[in-house]
Amino acid sequence: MLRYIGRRLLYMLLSLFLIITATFFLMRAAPGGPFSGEKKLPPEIEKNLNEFYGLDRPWYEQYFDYLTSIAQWDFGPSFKYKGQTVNDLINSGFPVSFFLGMEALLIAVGMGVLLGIIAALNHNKWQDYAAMIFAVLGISVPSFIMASLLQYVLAIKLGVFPVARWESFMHTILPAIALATGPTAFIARLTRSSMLEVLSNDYIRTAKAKGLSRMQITVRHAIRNALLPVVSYLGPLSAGVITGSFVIEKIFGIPGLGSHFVLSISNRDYTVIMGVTVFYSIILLAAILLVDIAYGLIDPRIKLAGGKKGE
Amino acid sequence: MAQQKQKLVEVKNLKQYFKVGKGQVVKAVDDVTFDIYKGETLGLVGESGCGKSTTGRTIIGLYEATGGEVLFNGLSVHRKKSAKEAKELKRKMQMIFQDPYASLNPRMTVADIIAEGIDIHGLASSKEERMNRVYELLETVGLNREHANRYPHEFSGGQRQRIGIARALAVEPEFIIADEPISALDVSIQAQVVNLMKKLQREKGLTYLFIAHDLSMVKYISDRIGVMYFGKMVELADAEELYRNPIHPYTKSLLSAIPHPDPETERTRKRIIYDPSQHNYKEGEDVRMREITPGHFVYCSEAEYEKYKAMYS
Amino acid sequence: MQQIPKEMFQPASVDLSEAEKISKPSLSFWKDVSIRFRKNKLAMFGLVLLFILVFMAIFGPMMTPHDYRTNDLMNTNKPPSAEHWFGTDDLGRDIFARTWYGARISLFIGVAAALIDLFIGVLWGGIAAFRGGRTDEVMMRIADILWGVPYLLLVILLMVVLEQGLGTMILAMTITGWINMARIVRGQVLQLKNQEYVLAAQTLGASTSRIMFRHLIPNTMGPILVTMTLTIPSAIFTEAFLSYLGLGVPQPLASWGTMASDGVSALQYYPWRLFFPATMICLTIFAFNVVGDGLRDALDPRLRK
Amino acid sequence: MEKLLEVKNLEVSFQTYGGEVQAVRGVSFHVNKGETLAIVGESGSGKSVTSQTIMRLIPMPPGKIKNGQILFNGEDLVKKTDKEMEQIRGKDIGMIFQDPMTSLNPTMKVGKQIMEVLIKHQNMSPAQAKERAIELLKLVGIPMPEKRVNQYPHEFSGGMRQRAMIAVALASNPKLLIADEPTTALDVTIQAQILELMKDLQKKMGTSIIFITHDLGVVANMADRVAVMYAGKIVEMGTVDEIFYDPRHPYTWGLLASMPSLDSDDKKELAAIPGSPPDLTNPPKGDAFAPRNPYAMRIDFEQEPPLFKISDTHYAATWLLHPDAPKVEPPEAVKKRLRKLSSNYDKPIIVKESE
Amino acid sequence: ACGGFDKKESADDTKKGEDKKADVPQELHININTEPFSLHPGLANDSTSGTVLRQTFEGLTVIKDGKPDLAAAESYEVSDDLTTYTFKLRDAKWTNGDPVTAHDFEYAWKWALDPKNQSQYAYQLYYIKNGQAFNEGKAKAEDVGVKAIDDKTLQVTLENPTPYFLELTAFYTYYPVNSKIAQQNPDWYKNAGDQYTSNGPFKMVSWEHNSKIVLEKNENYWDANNVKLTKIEMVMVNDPNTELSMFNNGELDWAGSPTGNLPTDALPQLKQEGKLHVQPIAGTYWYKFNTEKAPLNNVNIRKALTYAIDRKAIVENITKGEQVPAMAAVPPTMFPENEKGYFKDNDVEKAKEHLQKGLEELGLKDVKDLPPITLSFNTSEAHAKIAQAIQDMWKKNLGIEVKLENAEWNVYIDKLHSGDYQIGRMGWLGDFNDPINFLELYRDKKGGNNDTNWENPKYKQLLIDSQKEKDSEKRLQMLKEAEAILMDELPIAPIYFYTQTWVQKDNLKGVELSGLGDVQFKWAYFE
Ligand SMILES: Nc1ncnc2c1ncn2[C@@H]1O[C@H](COP(=O)(O)OP(=O)(O)OP(=O)(O)O)[C@@H](O)[C@H]1O
Ligand SMILES: Nc1ncnc2c1ncn2[C@@H]1O[C@H](COP(=O)(O)OP(=O)(O)OP(=O)(O)O)[C@@H](O)[C@H]1O
Ligand SMILES: [Mg+2]
Ligand SMILES: [Mg+2]
Repeated sequence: MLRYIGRRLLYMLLSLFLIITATFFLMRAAPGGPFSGEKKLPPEIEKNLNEFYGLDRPWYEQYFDYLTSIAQWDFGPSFKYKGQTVNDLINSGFPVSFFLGMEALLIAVGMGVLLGIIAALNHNKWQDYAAMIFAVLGISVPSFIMASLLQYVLAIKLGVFPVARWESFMHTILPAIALATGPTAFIARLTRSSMLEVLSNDYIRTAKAKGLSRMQITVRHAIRNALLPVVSYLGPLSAGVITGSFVIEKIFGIPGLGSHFVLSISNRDYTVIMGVTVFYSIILLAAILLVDIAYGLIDPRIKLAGGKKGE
Repeated sequence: MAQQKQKLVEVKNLKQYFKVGKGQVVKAVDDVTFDIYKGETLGLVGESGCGKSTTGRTIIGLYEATGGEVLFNGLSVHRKKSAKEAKELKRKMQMIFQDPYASLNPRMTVADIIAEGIDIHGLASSKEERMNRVYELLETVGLNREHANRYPHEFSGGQRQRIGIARALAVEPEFIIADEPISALDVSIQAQVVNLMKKLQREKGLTYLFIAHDLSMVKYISDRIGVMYFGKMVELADAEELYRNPIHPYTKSLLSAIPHPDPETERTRKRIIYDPSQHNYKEGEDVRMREITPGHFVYCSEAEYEKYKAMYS
Repeated sequence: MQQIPKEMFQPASVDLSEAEKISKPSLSFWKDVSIRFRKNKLAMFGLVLLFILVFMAIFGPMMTPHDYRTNDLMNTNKPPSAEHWFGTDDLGRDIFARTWYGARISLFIGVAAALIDLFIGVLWGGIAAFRGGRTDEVMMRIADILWGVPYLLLVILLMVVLEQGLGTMILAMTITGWINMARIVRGQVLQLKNQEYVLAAQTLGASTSRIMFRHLIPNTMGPILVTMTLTIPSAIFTEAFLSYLGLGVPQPLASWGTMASDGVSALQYYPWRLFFPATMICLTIFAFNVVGDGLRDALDPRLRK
Repeated sequence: MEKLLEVKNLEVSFQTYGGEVQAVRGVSFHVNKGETLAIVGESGSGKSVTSQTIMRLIPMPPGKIKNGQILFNGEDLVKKTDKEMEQIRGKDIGMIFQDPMTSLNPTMKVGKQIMEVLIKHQNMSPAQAKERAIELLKLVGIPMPEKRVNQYPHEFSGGMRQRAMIAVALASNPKLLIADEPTTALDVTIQAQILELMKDLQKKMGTSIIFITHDLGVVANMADRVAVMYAGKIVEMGTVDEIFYDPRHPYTWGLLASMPSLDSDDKKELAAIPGSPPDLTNPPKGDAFAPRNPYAMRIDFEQEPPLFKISDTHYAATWLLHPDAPKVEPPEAVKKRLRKLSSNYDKPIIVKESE
Repeated sequence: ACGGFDKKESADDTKKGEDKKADVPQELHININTEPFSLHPGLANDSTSGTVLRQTFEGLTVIKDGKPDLAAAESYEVSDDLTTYTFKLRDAKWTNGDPVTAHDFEYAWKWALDPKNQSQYAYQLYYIKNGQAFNEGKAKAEDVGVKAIDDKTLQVTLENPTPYFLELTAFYTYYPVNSKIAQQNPDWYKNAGDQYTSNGPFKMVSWEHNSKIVLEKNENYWDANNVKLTKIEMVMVNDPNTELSMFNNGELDWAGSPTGNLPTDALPQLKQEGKLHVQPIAGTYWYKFNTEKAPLNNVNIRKALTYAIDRKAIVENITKGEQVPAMAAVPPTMFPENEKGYFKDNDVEKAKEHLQKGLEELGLKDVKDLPPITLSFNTSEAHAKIAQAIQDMWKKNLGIEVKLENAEWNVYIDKLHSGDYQIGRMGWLGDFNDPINFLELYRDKKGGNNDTNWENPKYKQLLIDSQKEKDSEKRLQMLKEAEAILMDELPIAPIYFYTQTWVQKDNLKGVELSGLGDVQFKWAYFE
């Protein structure tokens, strides 16, 4: 186990390195630069800026410099937000995104799994159809529409929640729901479908023969086996969700990390692009590792080592 | 008689260990050596969990052997081969699985399951021929033609097992490892299947490794029988010989436990209970298979060998 | 006691072939599936709905004298009326015409992207999981890397390298679109690959692809179909996103995704601009979902009603 | 003797798109307190369905109890709600399933699966339950049970899984134990051990057992009475001696004749019953066994045989027992066993068909 | 780490007690859209930063009623050659009590020009003698034409006569910096706190990055008596709908320009309700023609395209912010007569004539034979709408089928600057209140912001001469003449002149909006 994790961590480093490299070159290949604005800068100023930020040096020097500083968890200064370092941006944005993301994840997993189970247990009854309709709506209405709808109905028309901003717990509810809707719906669908699969297994019959109630059977025997696809989906999802969502942050004016993913790229704010990418990738890779470990925990037949069959 | 025969399968010092976490290892098959001759049936019996299935699966190459080797027609099963050779080997060796439920793909029709080998090895030239083969095989194993378009879950356990047998037979193998192929069948069908297997053996010169619990059936079908205990082969002899003169105490215990289909004898039958500690093997003692009488091998120490030798020959 | 004629007790010759006579017509797999599918009312409803949507995508634009692109700046943002059944947008264009014109693009994109994702994702995830070991490691890490590199950057680069258009857009969608599918399939296959029927196929000498396509993938159908039903709406909206960035279909071509994104900002003022495309998307997804479910059930011989 | 369970005219069928599978077609039998009833029969003859119906475990839909009563301690289980059944399942009636590979939850430790029953029905604390689970595993002959409780089913061999299943069923000392081929996956020594265990339990607790098996040796060892099933019906039923020493139904003859004998070195072909079982979606007219019956008479293809009573305890459903039927010789292997049993009536009596 | 939000202030605080007329809370809540790029006057290069800095800092002058007014400077003198300005500073203090001196100005300007510092707007100071040379590393700091004669006297020498220099000194790059603090602590500007000293009417008390900035009245400000607002809270919400909703909910006192945006779709309703405020600003939205790409190299084709646009329909039905149809390049805020322009809006007849002529010149028979034309714009709802409308107009009016192509901003600008386009959308917002700012864009073919590849020697000469002209009347005349050339050759098709639209609390008064779209809250108050 420990050795496995150790090996996976090595792979993670390798993946991270490749991501960094790919991003570095993609970023440099993209047209424009951090200083191109609506009004073109005089070339001499551009030259000064390039010199200041070291952009005039050969790419390999910049690349290796960059690798070294990333290794020290120093992403350098933002090119756009003068006076702020990328670490500052991440440090101030991440806690917000993390909080919101976790809230959304809790909603998504809790509600999604619950709905899926209810639907599966009442296969082809009204509960199933209701959950299904919810799921369809949730899947087909993307978060930006959901966010606007929630904001319009619950905040503007009914005034139950604040319209926007990040001030108190009440402020977090609408964005969390908007963020969670899609995943909730999808998790509900996944859970339902794999629950149906699991419920047709013989060991469910065994559990019934033990005299367990429906609840007990569901909780102890069915859910765990049905959760595998949900867990697969959860890995990348959680990485995406806890590092923030651009649209949700934009609509609700939330000072999270998500906006940097998009803005840094439109701004060609090189260091920020690299910083958030590295940060996101680490979280993503860690989440995927956790998922793989969770596979083994959920289904002991799946060997962590992923070794040869039958070994 | 067996000695003159050609060796089809040679199992040499086969070892199959499983890691079961926390550094623990299950020695499912521990240094087992035996040969299977062309055209014979070798029965394999033993306590459940003693490694019979594992032996079978390792021989056919489903598992990577931990140690030792398996030769089929002199060709190593586990070593690397060309794709064609490997495929051919696959066709010549087949397996009937212990578990009739898990071994059939729930989403394939019976026809497709049975025809899988035919398709893989291109044994039918037309759709029609394929289906005819399937029908033939279905009938061979005592099923109806109209079962061809049904799904496994619609069958009872015994019916499923026959589907598994038909699947194995479909590729016309030379060697079949039958892992408890009949334990889920009712007696009348068992007889059909066993008759069938014997008939196939007669007609096609098939060789079987027959793993089972039902000793009367094993005795009936096998030429030789190997008895396994805890990953080791403890006795190997001609079927008759084994039943008449069991030497190893475990074999004796095993034979004494066979229930007879006769209520009266059953009421009086006494079981011999095997206690592994009775051997009192010393640390480092050379315990291995030794030939007591011609063709009758027993797993024993030097001292036991002398004792057995004195008693039985 | 009932009287039975004596001759009835004559031994009857037993004809064994009699025992094997076919008692019901044998059905081919697809017939079988179609029977089961047709019995599922909801799924049939979904199918009909899909047909209507496709029909309207083809003929809808012809039902109105208005076309999808002609502006009428004097009649912008008009609510639904006899003249404009779904109202007009902020350039005075007929939303009805645009909706059905957009259906062509959105349905095409949704289905195409879903199919491509399905194809790549299932193969990728399936092979990785089935082969296991190093192959799995390498394949999944490649997926991780693609997932880790900022998507927007990839898109921007594509935009520089390639021409604007459908092909480019589908390419942009599939670069990372399949990864979700691959992950889900992989998880399932990991669970399935040690089933005895897989071992049985192996002993028969079945090739990896055979095991994948005949044994593993059919048994992963549930999650695959569910994932696909997610892929379709996400493709529809990714199209909007990509079009917005300049990779997709050029204006003034309509698509549901762009119409809906456009309509969101007018939600408080001209709700019909959001309502119609969004409803169509929902209907489509609903139809695909129930059809997908029906298909899954129909394909699963164990789930019979 | 007190009847613990009485099944009356049970009919169960499954709705499939291919038609209705009439898996159980009017089965009646009873089990007395403390006795063992063995059910043998063709595979697919409805043994498992019958036993699962007693526990109300057949999937509904597609399954359906079309008719009949299942009286357990005088109460009809068919009429009970699911909630009420929960109190009976696992507690009053324990069940061992046929298929150990899939009947255990692959993601739950074996120990836990046993403990569950104990916690539910015996109100044990988890610690107590664990201790008892270890005991039970030891009881069913699993070595090193302390270690095995913490393993998952896939780490067990087939036989060990089956034993774990048995441990689950025995956990709460049920009044009735339904064992659906509990020892098929076991080797004979373990089988013997388990059988002894079951008998022991029976002696101590007065448990009744319904024992489904193919192994006539096991039947001889375990059963007090035997029911022989074919195509969803009980074709012969009697005490163990009656079935082994005085079988009347040609199917029973076939069964007894098809076994190889341990004592002889005879390697000639086994006397298998030819043909295959009927398709239960469309059960044949008359006697379902007729097409495979070498003794079949014309009436067998026309009319279902009534049930004949040969002794107080011995019933068989075959036209061969009809006074008008010709005398036939059973197969050689059966003839060897035949004995005159004193309890037999002079002549078989027809009992009501619905019985 | 899980408490991502701050509980310091709850939204309820913003609710105002309307009934107590006597002491209306003088707290202003506005939205500034985004995080300012920098709150260092020398580093700031975006309008958000400008908005904040304009409240916290003060330059030598300030724009009031559209004219430069003395601010930090008490008085000034200009030399006869119009190149030397001598400012006398008034007694003013930094927020920490330090006096504001001429050295602070000198320090700040030189700092911004110093090539070692990453100032993007250093070119705003190129009017100063040797400013550009210093910035390019060709001159020393001492050579730069700004000098503190004493604590209160600042002498500035210019490169050329610059008629609008006083306007420039109100711009934030010309703001002073507390040299004492800045020299001690180079990071002084990164966060709010003791180190962040400013000299304007307000001081920054908190800066939550990406979230909000809070300003409070600066008691040390020389004109503090005239500052009524006690607090300005600036939130960063970058969504027009949200912004307006927050305004409607009472969470903001101002929504829309110049600090934020109003959703276009809301404008008609707001207008109807009489809530909408509109004011023209110095900016023009235009389409650039790449005059080297066929068929746009033909002036008649350009004319046809330009004349065939119904600008009135666009501003009324698409942009809806009472923008003014532009038939000229320089906004009416600078040339009031440009409201009418050089040609007729939507002159389809004339357009057709020119099209015909153009086709003949190109040797084509029919519009269909025209080489394909692509209209490019950067990704945005608004640009897309206008482009689609114009595409439709050209099709309807001229039968010319134009392809639309949009691209991400940087990709687009790259294409535009490299001439890889045919027609491209662009807009220009004045940097300072002078027509030259608009006209000099097209002076040189290779000028950084020309993009059209158009050059005209007469035009160029007029602009060069105008720079030396001391008589401002004459100078304007020359510029007008130049514009006429531009509007005859039409390397650009002007579409409309920008306006700014906003809604505000009715009782908010005294907000100073300049014609450049700058806002000054110094004099603002709630009634
Ligand atoms: N995949 C596996 N991982 C770990 N241990 C295993 C695995 N497969 C088998 N074993 C262990 O190996 C031993 C031998 O198992 P095997 O299945 O070969 O027994 P068997 O003789 O076939 O028993 P049975 O007659 O009950 O089928 C058992 O102790 C079992 O627990
Ligand atoms: N869920 C089901 N759907 C359709 N048919 C079923 C179902 N379950 C059982 N059957 C049918 O009912 C009949 C009786 O099956 P059952 O499992 O009781 O046989 P069995 O006597 O237990 O056989 P075996 O000894 O092989 O286990 C079989 O023909 C089977 O095909
Ligand atoms: Mg086995
Ligand atoms: Mg059964």
